Amino acid sequence: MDVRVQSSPFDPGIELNRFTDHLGGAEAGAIVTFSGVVRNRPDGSLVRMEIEHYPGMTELALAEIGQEAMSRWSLLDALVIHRFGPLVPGEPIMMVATAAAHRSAAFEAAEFLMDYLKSRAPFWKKEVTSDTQGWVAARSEDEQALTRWR
Amino acid sequence: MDVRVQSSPFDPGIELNRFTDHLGGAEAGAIVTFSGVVRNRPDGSLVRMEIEHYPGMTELALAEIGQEAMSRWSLLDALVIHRFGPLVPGEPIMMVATAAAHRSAAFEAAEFLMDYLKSRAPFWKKEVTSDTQGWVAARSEDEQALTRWR
Amino acid sequence: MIDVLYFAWVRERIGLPKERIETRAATIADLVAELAARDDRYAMAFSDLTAIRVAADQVLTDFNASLTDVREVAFFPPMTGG
Amino acid sequence: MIDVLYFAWVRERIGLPKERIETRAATIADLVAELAARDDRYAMAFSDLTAIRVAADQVLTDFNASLTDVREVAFFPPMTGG
Repeated sequence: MDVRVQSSPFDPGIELNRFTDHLGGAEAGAIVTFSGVVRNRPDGSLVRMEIEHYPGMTELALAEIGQEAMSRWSLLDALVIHRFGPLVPGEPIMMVATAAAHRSAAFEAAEFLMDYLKSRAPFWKKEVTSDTQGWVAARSEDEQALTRWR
Repeated sequence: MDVRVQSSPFDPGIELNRFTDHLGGAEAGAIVTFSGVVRNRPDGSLVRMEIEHYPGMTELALAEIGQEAMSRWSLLDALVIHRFGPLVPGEPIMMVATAAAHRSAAFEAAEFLMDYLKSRAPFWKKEVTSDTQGWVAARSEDEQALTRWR
Repeated sequence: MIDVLYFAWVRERIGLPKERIETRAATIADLVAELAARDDRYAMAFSDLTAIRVAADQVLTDFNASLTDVREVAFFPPMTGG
Repeated sequence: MIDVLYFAWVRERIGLPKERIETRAATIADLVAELAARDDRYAMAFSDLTAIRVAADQVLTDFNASLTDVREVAFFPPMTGG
Protein backbone atom coordinates (compact mmCIF):
# COMPACT_ATOMS: atom_id res chain seq x y z
CA MET A 1 0.00 0.00 0.00
CA ASP A 2 1.23 3.45 -0.88
CA VAL A 3 -0.08 6.74 0.57
CA ARG A 4 1.25 10.08 -0.67
CA VAL A 5 0.34 13.59 0.47
CA GLN A 6 2.12 16.11 -1.69
CA SER A 7 2.00 19.63 -3.09
CA SER A 8 3.64 18.62 -6.38
CA PRO A 9 1.59 17.48 -9.40
CA PHE A 10 1.24 13.82 -10.35
CA ASP A 11 0.28 12.03 -13.57
CA PRO A 12 -2.75 9.70 -13.13
CA GLY A 13 -1.89 7.66 -16.24
CA ILE A 14 1.69 7.06 -15.17
CA GLU A 15 0.49 6.19 -11.66
CA LEU A 16 -2.08 3.69 -13.01
CA ASN A 17 0.55 1.94 -15.13
CA ARG A 18 3.09 1.89 -12.30
CA PHE A 19 0.46 0.48 -9.92
CA THR A 20 -0.51 -2.23 -12.43
CA ASP A 21 3.10 -3.19 -13.28
CA HIS A 22 3.93 -3.43 -9.59
CA LEU A 23 1.27 -6.13 -9.09
CA GLY A 24 3.18 -8.51 -11.32
CA GLY A 25 -0.07 -9.88 -12.75
CA ALA A 26 -0.07 -13.08 -10.71
CA GLU A 27 -3.37 -12.77 -8.88
CA ALA A 28 -4.80 -9.40 -9.83
CA GLY A 29 -7.53 -9.37 -12.43
CA ALA A 30 -9.29 -6.13 -11.53
CA ILE A 31 -7.93 -2.61 -11.09
CA VAL A 32 -10.16 0.35 -10.27
CA THR A 33 -9.05 3.97 -10.15
CA PHE A 34 -10.77 7.14 -9.13
CA SER A 35 -9.21 10.44 -10.05
CA GLY A 36 -10.56 13.81 -9.06
CA VAL A 37 -9.83 16.94 -11.03
CA VAL A 38 -10.47 20.56 -10.03
CA ARG A 39 -13.86 21.50 -11.45
CA ASN A 40 -14.41 25.03 -12.61
CA ARG A 41 -17.44 26.95 -11.39
CA PRO A 42 -20.46 26.96 -13.73
CA ASP A 43 -19.56 30.51 -14.87
CA GLY A 44 -15.92 29.56 -15.48
CA SER A 45 -14.71 32.07 -12.88
CA LEU A 46 -12.49 29.82 -10.78
CA VAL A 47 -8.91 31.12 -10.72
CA ARG A 48 -7.60 28.45 -8.37
CA MET A 49 -8.49 25.97 -5.66
CA GLU A 50 -6.43 26.05 -2.47
CA ILE A 51 -6.23 22.87 -0.46
CA GLU A 52 -5.25 23.11 3.19
CA HIS A 53 -4.48 20.02 5.24
CA TYR A 54 -3.30 18.99 8.71
CA PRO A 55 0.24 17.63 8.29
CA GLY A 56 0.71 14.52 10.39
CA MET A 57 -2.95 13.78 10.95
CA THR A 58 -3.54 13.57 7.18
CA GLU A 59 -0.98 10.80 6.76
CA LEU A 60 -2.30 8.99 9.86
CA ALA A 61 -5.90 9.15 8.67
CA LEU A 62 -5.10 8.03 5.11
CA ALA A 63 -2.92 5.14 6.29
CA GLU A 64 -5.68 3.95 8.63
CA ILE A 65 -8.37 4.19 5.91
CA GLY A 66 -6.05 2.41 3.48
CA GLN A 67 -5.27 -0.43 5.90
CA GLU A 68 -8.95 -0.88 6.63
CA ALA A 69 -9.67 -1.22 2.89
CA MET A 70 -6.75 -3.62 2.36
CA SER A 71 -7.96 -6.05 5.01
CA ARG A 72 -11.70 -5.68 4.51
CA TRP A 73 -11.56 -6.54 0.79
CA SER A 74 -8.36 -8.64 0.76
CA LEU A 75 -6.85 -6.22 -1.72
CA LEU A 76 -3.62 -7.07 -3.50
CA ASP A 77 -2.61 -3.41 -3.36
CA ALA A 78 -3.98 0.08 -2.86
CA LEU A 79 -2.77 3.58 -3.68
CA VAL A 80 -3.85 6.98 -2.34
CA ILE A 81 -2.40 10.25 -3.62
CA HIS A 82 -3.76 13.61 -2.43
CA ARG A 83 -2.36 17.03 -3.23
CA PHE A 84 -2.41 20.20 -1.13
CA GLY A 85 -1.64 23.82 -1.95
CA PRO A 86 -2.89 25.84 -4.96
CA LEU A 87 -4.37 24.03 -7.98
CA VAL A 88 -5.89 25.34 -11.22
CA PRO A 89 -9.08 24.06 -12.93
CA GLY A 90 -8.55 20.76 -14.75
CA GLU A 91 -5.58 19.71 -12.58
CA PRO A 92 -5.72 16.32 -10.82
CA ILE A 93 -6.36 16.81 -7.08
CA MET A 94 -6.22 13.21 -5.94
CA MET A 95 -6.36 9.60 -6.98
CA VAL A 96 -7.06 6.22 -5.47
CA ALA A 97 -6.37 2.84 -7.03
CA THR A 98 -7.30 -0.63 -5.84
CA ALA A 99 -6.35 -4.09 -7.13
CA ALA A 100 -8.18 -7.32 -6.38
CA ALA A 101 -8.83 -10.74 -7.89
CA HIS A 102 -12.40 -9.76 -8.83
CA ARG A 103 -14.09 -6.52 -9.82
CA SER A 104 -16.63 -6.22 -7.01
CA ALA A 105 -13.90 -6.04 -4.34
CA ALA A 106 -11.88 -3.51 -6.35
CA PHE A 107 -14.94 -1.29 -6.93
CA GLU A 108 -16.22 -1.43 -3.36
CA ALA A 109 -12.81 -0.74 -1.84
CA ALA A 110 -12.27 2.27 -4.11
CA GLU A 111 -15.69 3.68 -3.16
CA PHE A 112 -14.96 3.07 0.51
CA LEU A 113 -11.61 4.87 0.22
CA MET A 114 -13.28 7.83 -1.49
CA ASP A 115 -16.13 8.06 1.00
CA TYR A 116 -13.77 8.08 3.99
CA LEU A 117 -11.25 10.35 2.35
CA LYS A 118 -13.99 12.91 1.58
CA SER A 119 -15.22 13.24 5.15
CA ARG A 120 -12.55 11.83 7.47
CA ALA A 121 -9.20 12.96 6.10
CA PRO A 122 -8.29 16.50 7.21
CA PHE A 123 -8.39 18.42 3.93
CA TRP A 124 -10.25 21.67 3.27
CA LYS A 125 -10.88 23.29 -0.10
CA LYS A 126 -11.07 27.00 -0.77
CA GLU A 127 -12.29 28.39 -4.08
CA VAL A 128 -10.64 31.57 -5.30
CA THR A 129 -12.04 33.73 -8.12
CA SER A 130 -10.70 37.11 -9.27
CA ASP A 131 -12.77 38.89 -6.63
CA THR A 132 -14.03 36.32 -4.10
CA GLN A 133 -12.78 33.45 -2.02
CA GLY A 134 -14.71 30.96 0.04
CA TRP A 135 -14.39 27.63 1.77
CA VAL A 136 -16.22 24.75 0.12
CA ALA A 137 -18.96 23.51 2.47
CA ALA A 138 -19.16 19.81 3.36
CA ARG A 139 -22.07 18.07 1.63
CA SER A 140 -24.54 16.12 3.74
CA GLU A 141 -24.54 13.39 1.03
CA ASP A 142 -20.85 12.85 1.74
CA GLU A 143 -21.44 12.31 5.45
CA GLN A 144 -24.44 10.13 4.61
CA ALA A 145 -22.33 7.98 2.28
CA LEU A 146 -20.34 6.64 5.25
CA THR A 147 -23.35 4.83 6.71
CA ARG A 148 -23.02 2.28 3.89
CA TRP A 149 -19.82 0.92 5.44
CA ARG A 150 -20.87 0.47 9.06
CA MET B 1 -18.43 8.17 -26.10
CA ASP B 2 -15.78 5.93 -27.56
CA VAL B 3 -16.09 2.14 -28.04
CA ARG B 4 -13.16 0.12 -29.37
CA VAL B 5 -12.96 -3.62 -30.09
CA GLN B 6 -9.44 -4.50 -31.15
CA SER B 7 -6.84 -7.25 -31.26
CA SER B 8 -3.95 -4.84 -30.73
CA PRO B 9 -2.66 -3.95 -27.24
CA PHE B 10 -3.56 -0.66 -25.55
CA ASP B 11 -1.97 1.32 -22.72
CA PRO B 12 -4.42 1.97 -19.83
CA GLY B 13 -2.39 4.90 -18.47
CA ILE B 14 -2.22 6.67 -21.82
CA GLU B 15 -5.95 6.00 -22.33
CA LEU B 16 -6.81 7.43 -18.89
CA ASN B 17 -4.84 10.62 -19.58
CA ARG B 18 -6.28 11.01 -23.08
CA PHE B 19 -9.80 10.50 -21.71
CA THR B 20 -9.21 13.11 -18.96
CA ASP B 21 -7.60 15.68 -21.28
CA HIS B 22 -10.46 15.31 -23.74
CA LEU B 23 -12.98 16.39 -21.07
CA GLY B 24 -11.44 19.85 -20.94
CA GLY B 25 -12.01 20.00 -17.18
CA ALA B 26 -15.03 22.28 -17.36
CA GLU B 27 -17.64 20.16 -15.60
CA ALA B 28 -15.96 16.86 -14.82
CA GLY B 29 -14.81 16.33 -11.27
CA ALA B 30 -14.79 12.55 -11.10
CA ILE B 31 -13.19 9.96 -13.35
CA VAL B 32 -13.43 6.23 -12.66
CA THR B 33 -11.60 3.53 -14.57
CA PHE B 34 -11.74 -0.23 -14.46
CA SER B 35 -9.01 -2.20 -16.15
CA GLY B 36 -8.91 -5.97 -16.38
CA VAL B 37 -5.68 -7.86 -16.82
CA VAL B 38 -5.22 -11.53 -17.71
CA ARG B 39 -4.87 -13.41 -14.43
CA ASN B 40 -2.62 -16.41 -14.30
CA ARG B 41 -3.94 -19.67 -12.87
CA PRO B 42 -3.07 -20.35 -9.22
CA ASP B 43 -0.31 -22.76 -10.30
CA GLY B 44 1.12 -20.27 -12.79
CA SER B 45 0.46 -22.61 -15.71
CA LEU B 46 -1.43 -20.25 -18.04
CA VAL B 47 0.37 -19.87 -21.36
CA ARG B 48 -2.21 -17.61 -22.93
CA MET B 49 -5.84 -16.53 -22.92
CA GLU B 50 -7.71 -16.57 -26.20
CA ILE B 51 -10.64 -14.22 -26.56
CA GLU B 52 -13.23 -14.95 -29.23
CA HIS B 53 -15.95 -12.48 -30.11
CA TYR B 54 -18.84 -11.96 -32.53
CA PRO B 55 -17.79 -9.17 -34.92
CA GLY B 56 -20.67 -6.83 -35.56
CA MET B 57 -22.77 -7.86 -32.58
CA THR B 58 -19.93 -6.95 -30.18
CA GLU B 59 -19.82 -3.36 -31.39
CA LEU B 60 -23.64 -3.14 -31.35
CA ALA B 61 -23.89 -4.49 -27.80
CA LEU B 62 -21.12 -2.25 -26.43
CA ALA B 63 -22.54 0.86 -28.08
CA GLU B 64 -25.98 0.12 -26.63
CA ILE B 65 -24.60 -0.50 -23.12
CA GLY B 66 -22.50 2.65 -23.39
CA GLN B 67 -25.42 4.83 -24.52
CA GLU B 68 -27.56 3.47 -21.70
CA ALA B 69 -24.85 4.42 -19.17
CA MET B 70 -24.35 7.88 -20.71
CA SER B 71 -28.03 8.79 -20.40
CA ARG B 72 -28.83 7.02 -17.14
CA TRP B 73 -26.05 8.80 -15.19
CA SER B 74 -25.73 11.97 -17.30
CA LEU B 75 -22.10 11.14 -17.95
CA LEU B 76 -19.82 13.69 -19.55
CA ASP B 77 -18.03 10.91 -21.38
CA ALA B 78 -17.45 7.15 -21.39
CA LEU B 79 -14.86 4.84 -22.89
CA VAL B 80 -14.93 1.09 -23.52
CA ILE B 81 -11.96 -0.83 -24.95
CA HIS B 82 -12.04 -4.62 -25.27
CA ARG B 83 -9.41 -6.80 -26.90
CA PHE B 84 -9.84 -10.11 -28.70
CA GLY B 85 -7.35 -12.72 -29.86
CA PRO B 86 -4.46 -14.25 -27.87
CA LEU B 87 -3.25 -12.51 -24.68
CA VAL B 88 -0.56 -13.44 -22.17
CA PRO B 89 -0.85 -13.25 -18.33
CA GLY B 90 -0.51 -9.71 -17.03
CA GLU B 91 -1.69 -8.08 -20.28
CA PRO B 92 -4.62 -5.64 -20.18
CA ILE B 93 -7.77 -7.29 -21.62
CA MET B 94 -10.16 -4.41 -21.39
CA MET B 95 -10.88 -1.05 -19.82
CA VAL B 96 -13.82 1.18 -19.11
CA ALA B 97 -13.69 4.84 -18.06
CA THR B 98 -16.49 7.15 -16.97
CA ALA B 99 -16.53 10.88 -16.24
CA ALA B 100 -19.17 12.74 -14.24
CA ALA B 101 -19.60 15.81 -12.10
CA HIS B 102 -19.71 13.70 -8.92
CA ARG B 103 -18.13 10.45 -7.87
CA SER B 104 -21.26 8.36 -7.21
CA ALA B 105 -22.41 8.67 -10.85
CA ALA B 106 -18.94 7.84 -12.19
CA PHE B 107 -18.64 4.78 -9.93
CA GLU B 108 -22.12 3.44 -10.60
CA ALA B 109 -21.86 3.89 -14.35
CA ALA B 110 -18.50 2.08 -14.45
CA GLU B 111 -19.95 -0.83 -12.44
CA PHE B 112 -22.99 -0.94 -14.72
CA LEU B 113 -20.77 -1.02 -17.82
CA MET B 114 -18.71 -3.85 -16.35
CA ASP B 115 -21.73 -5.88 -15.26
CA TYR B 116 -23.32 -5.68 -18.70
CA LEU B 117 -20.10 -6.16 -20.57
CA LYS B 118 -19.38 -9.35 -18.56
CA SER B 119 -22.66 -11.08 -19.39
CA ARG B 120 -24.21 -9.32 -22.39
CA ALA B 121 -21.35 -8.54 -24.77
CA PRO B 122 -20.45 -11.53 -26.99
CA PHE B 123 -16.95 -12.39 -25.77
CA TRP B 124 -15.72 -15.84 -24.74
CA LYS B 125 -12.48 -16.64 -22.95
CA LYS B 126 -10.43 -19.78 -23.42
CA GLU B 127 -7.52 -20.66 -21.14
CA VAL B 128 -4.56 -22.41 -22.72
CA THR B 129 -1.82 -24.14 -20.71
CA SER B 130 1.05 -26.23 -22.13
CA ASP B 131 -1.16 -29.34 -22.18
CA THR B 132 -4.79 -28.27 -21.70
CA GLN B 133 -7.28 -25.80 -23.05
CA GLY B 134 -10.74 -24.96 -21.81
CA TRP B 135 -13.46 -22.37 -22.09
CA VAL B 136 -13.96 -20.20 -19.00
CA ALA B 137 -17.43 -20.88 -17.55
CA ALA B 138 -19.80 -17.99 -16.89
CA ARG B 139 -20.16 -17.25 -13.17
CA SER B 140 -23.64 -17.15 -11.68
CA GLU B 141 -22.53 -14.09 -9.63
CA ASP B 142 -22.02 -12.23 -12.91
CA GLU B 143 -25.55 -12.98 -14.10
CA GLN B 144 -26.84 -12.12 -10.63
CA ALA B 145 -25.05 -8.76 -10.71
CA LEU B 146 -27.37 -7.53 -13.48
CA THR B 147 -30.42 -7.60 -11.21
CA ARG B 148 -29.04 -4.51 -9.47
CA TRP B 149 -29.73 -2.37 -12.54
CA ARG B 150 -33.32 -3.34 -13.33
CA MET C 1 -31.56 -18.72 -46.88
CA ILE C 2 -30.23 -17.89 -43.46
CA ASP C 3 -26.71 -17.50 -42.05
CA VAL C 4 -26.09 -19.59 -38.94
CA LEU C 5 -23.06 -18.74 -36.78
CA TYR C 6 -21.46 -20.72 -33.96
CA PHE C 7 -19.05 -19.43 -31.33
CA ALA C 8 -16.74 -20.84 -28.63
CA TRP C 9 -17.44 -24.49 -27.71
CA VAL C 10 -20.60 -24.59 -29.85
CA ARG C 11 -18.37 -23.81 -32.84
CA GLU C 12 -15.84 -26.42 -31.76
CA ARG C 13 -18.44 -29.18 -31.29
CA ILE C 14 -20.14 -28.53 -34.61
CA GLY C 15 -16.80 -28.08 -36.33
CA LEU C 16 -17.45 -24.91 -38.28
CA PRO C 17 -17.92 -21.20 -37.53
CA LYS C 18 -20.65 -20.40 -40.03
CA GLU C 19 -22.91 -21.95 -42.63
CA ARG C 20 -25.67 -20.78 -44.94
CA ILE C 21 -28.73 -22.97 -44.83
CA GLU C 22 -32.06 -23.35 -46.53
CA THR C 23 -34.80 -23.80 -43.93
CA ARG C 24 -38.53 -23.50 -43.48
CA ALA C 25 -38.25 -23.39 -39.70
CA ALA C 26 -40.72 -20.89 -38.24
CA THR C 27 -38.92 -20.35 -34.94
CA ILE C 28 -35.40 -20.70 -33.59
CA ALA C 29 -36.51 -23.81 -31.67
CA ASP C 30 -37.64 -25.36 -34.97
CA LEU C 31 -34.27 -24.51 -36.52
CA VAL C 32 -32.47 -26.15 -33.58
CA ALA C 33 -34.58 -29.33 -33.97
CA GLU C 34 -33.74 -29.40 -37.68
CA LEU C 35 -30.00 -28.99 -37.02
CA ALA C 36 -29.92 -31.50 -34.15
CA ALA C 37 -31.48 -34.13 -36.44
CA ARG C 38 -28.60 -33.78 -38.93
CA ASP C 39 -25.88 -35.76 -37.14
CA ASP C 40 -24.17 -36.47 -33.80
CA ARG C 41 -22.06 -33.31 -33.79
CA TYR C 42 -25.14 -31.10 -33.98
CA ALA C 43 -27.10 -33.34 -31.62
CA MET C 44 -24.32 -33.07 -29.01
CA ALA C 45 -23.88 -29.33 -29.44
CA PHE C 46 -27.62 -28.76 -28.88
CA SER C 47 -28.14 -31.47 -26.24
CA ASP C 48 -28.54 -28.96 -23.38
CA LEU C 49 -30.22 -25.77 -24.52
CA THR C 50 -30.00 -24.19 -21.06
CA ALA C 51 -26.24 -23.90 -21.75
CA ILE C 52 -26.76 -22.06 -25.04
CA ARG C 53 -27.62 -18.47 -25.82
CA VAL C 54 -29.00 -17.28 -29.14
CA ALA C 55 -28.97 -14.04 -31.12
CA ALA C 56 -31.15 -13.14 -34.11
CA ASP C 57 -29.64 -10.49 -36.39
CA GLN C 58 -27.05 -9.74 -33.69
CA VAL C 59 -29.54 -9.12 -30.89
CA LEU C 60 -29.98 -11.54 -27.96
CA THR C 61 -33.29 -13.37 -28.09
CA ASP C 62 -34.83 -16.68 -26.96
CA PHE C 63 -35.60 -20.01 -28.61
CA ASN C 64 -39.26 -19.16 -29.09
CA ALA C 65 -38.45 -16.19 -31.33
CA SER C 66 -39.79 -16.18 -34.87
CA LEU C 67 -37.41 -16.51 -37.84
CA THR C 68 -39.55 -14.35 -40.12
CA ASP C 69 -37.26 -11.79 -41.85
CA VAL C 70 -34.26 -12.95 -39.82
CA ARG C 71 -31.08 -13.17 -41.90
CA GLU C 72 -28.56 -14.26 -39.27
CA VAL C 73 -28.85 -16.54 -36.23
CA ALA C 74 -25.97 -17.21 -33.83
CA PHE C 75 -25.58 -19.89 -31.15
CA PHE C 76 -23.02 -19.62 -28.35
CA PRO C 77 -22.40 -20.32 -24.65
CA PRO C 78 -23.11 -17.68 -21.97
CA MET C 79 -20.74 -14.76 -22.52
CA THR C 80 -17.59 -14.30 -20.46
CA GLY C 81 -16.28 -10.87 -21.38
CA GLY C 82 -14.60 -8.29 -19.18
CA MET D 1 1.12 23.10 28.12
CA ILE D 2 -0.87 22.10 25.10
CA ASP D 3 -0.59 22.89 21.39
CA VAL D 4 -3.81 24.17 19.90
CA LEU D 5 -4.15 24.18 16.08
CA TYR D 6 -6.74 25.85 13.87
CA PHE D 7 -7.52 25.08 10.22
CA ALA D 8 -9.51 26.60 7.35
CA TRP D 9 -12.08 29.22 8.42
CA VAL D 10 -11.49 28.51 12.12
CA ARG D 11 -7.85 29.54 11.56
CA GLU D 12 -8.94 32.61 9.61
CA ARG D 13 -11.45 33.77 12.24
CA ILE D 14 -9.04 33.34 15.11
CA GLY D 15 -6.20 34.80 13.07
CA LEU D 16 -3.49 32.26 13.77
CA PRO D 17 -2.71 28.66 12.84
CA LYS D 18 -1.29 27.46 16.13
CA GLU D 19 -0.61 28.49 19.68
CA ARG D 20 0.81 26.91 22.81
CA ILE D 21 -1.34 27.50 25.87
CA GLU D 22 -1.31 26.82 29.57
CA THR D 23 -4.64 25.38 30.67
CA ARG D 24 -6.26 23.42 33.46
CA ALA D 25 -9.25 22.48 31.32
CA ALA D 26 -10.30 18.87 32.00
CA THR D 27 -12.14 18.35 28.71
CA ILE D 28 -12.12 19.81 25.23
CA ALA D 29 -15.44 21.54 26.00
CA ASP D 30 -13.76 23.25 28.99
CA LEU D 31 -10.90 24.33 26.73
CA VAL D 32 -13.36 25.78 24.20
CA ALA D 33 -15.14 27.74 26.98
CA GLU D 34 -11.79 29.12 28.14
CA LEU D 35 -10.80 30.17 24.61
CA ALA D 36 -14.23 31.65 23.76
CA ALA D 37 -13.98 33.84 26.86
CA ARG D 38 -10.74 35.43 25.64
CA ASP D 39 -12.07 37.82 23.01
CA ASP D 40 -14.52 38.31 20.13
CA ARG D 41 -12.43 36.47 17.56
CA TYR D 42 -12.46 33.28 19.61
CA ALA D 43 -16.08 33.79 20.67
CA MET D 44 -17.11 34.09 17.04
CA ALA D 45 -15.03 31.13 15.88
CA PHE D 46 -16.61 28.92 18.53
CA SER D 47 -20.13 30.37 18.38
CA ASP D 48 -21.59 27.29 16.64
CA LEU D 49 -19.90 24.09 17.78
CA THR D 50 -22.03 21.94 15.46
CA ALA D 51 -19.97 23.45 12.61
CA ILE D 52 -16.66 22.48 14.21
CA ARG D 53 -14.81 19.18 14.37
CA VAL D 54 -12.06 18.44 16.86
CA ALA D 55 -9.03 16.14 16.98
CA ALA D 56 -6.95 15.20 20.04
CA ASP D 57 -3.40 14.12 19.22
CA GLN D 58 -4.38 13.88 15.54
CA VAL D 59 -7.36 11.57 16.06
CA LEU D 60 -10.96 12.75 15.60
CA THR D 61 -12.84 12.96 18.88
CA ASP D 62 -15.72 14.89 20.45
CA PHE D 63 -16.05 17.87 22.76
CA ASN D 64 -16.63 15.69 25.82
CA ALA D 65 -13.22 14.03 25.47
CA SER D 66 -10.76 14.35 28.35
CA LEU D 67 -7.58 16.41 27.93
CA THR D 68 -5.54 14.20 30.26
CA ASP D 69 -2.20 13.39 28.58
CA VAL D 70 -3.28 15.16 25.38
CA ARG D 71 -0.48 17.25 23.84
CA GLU D 72 -2.20 18.59 20.73
CA VAL D 73 -5.78 19.67 20.05
CA ALA D 74 -7.02 20.86 16.66
CA PHE D 75 -10.24 22.66 15.69
CA PHE D 76 -11.53 22.79 12.11
CA PRO D 77 -14.66 22.72 9.93
CA PRO D 78 -16.04 19.43 8.50
CA MET D 79 -13.48 18.04 6.08
CA THR D 80 -13.84 18.47 2.31
CA GLY D 81 -11.15 16.26 0.81
CA GLY D 82 -11.28 14.17 -2.34
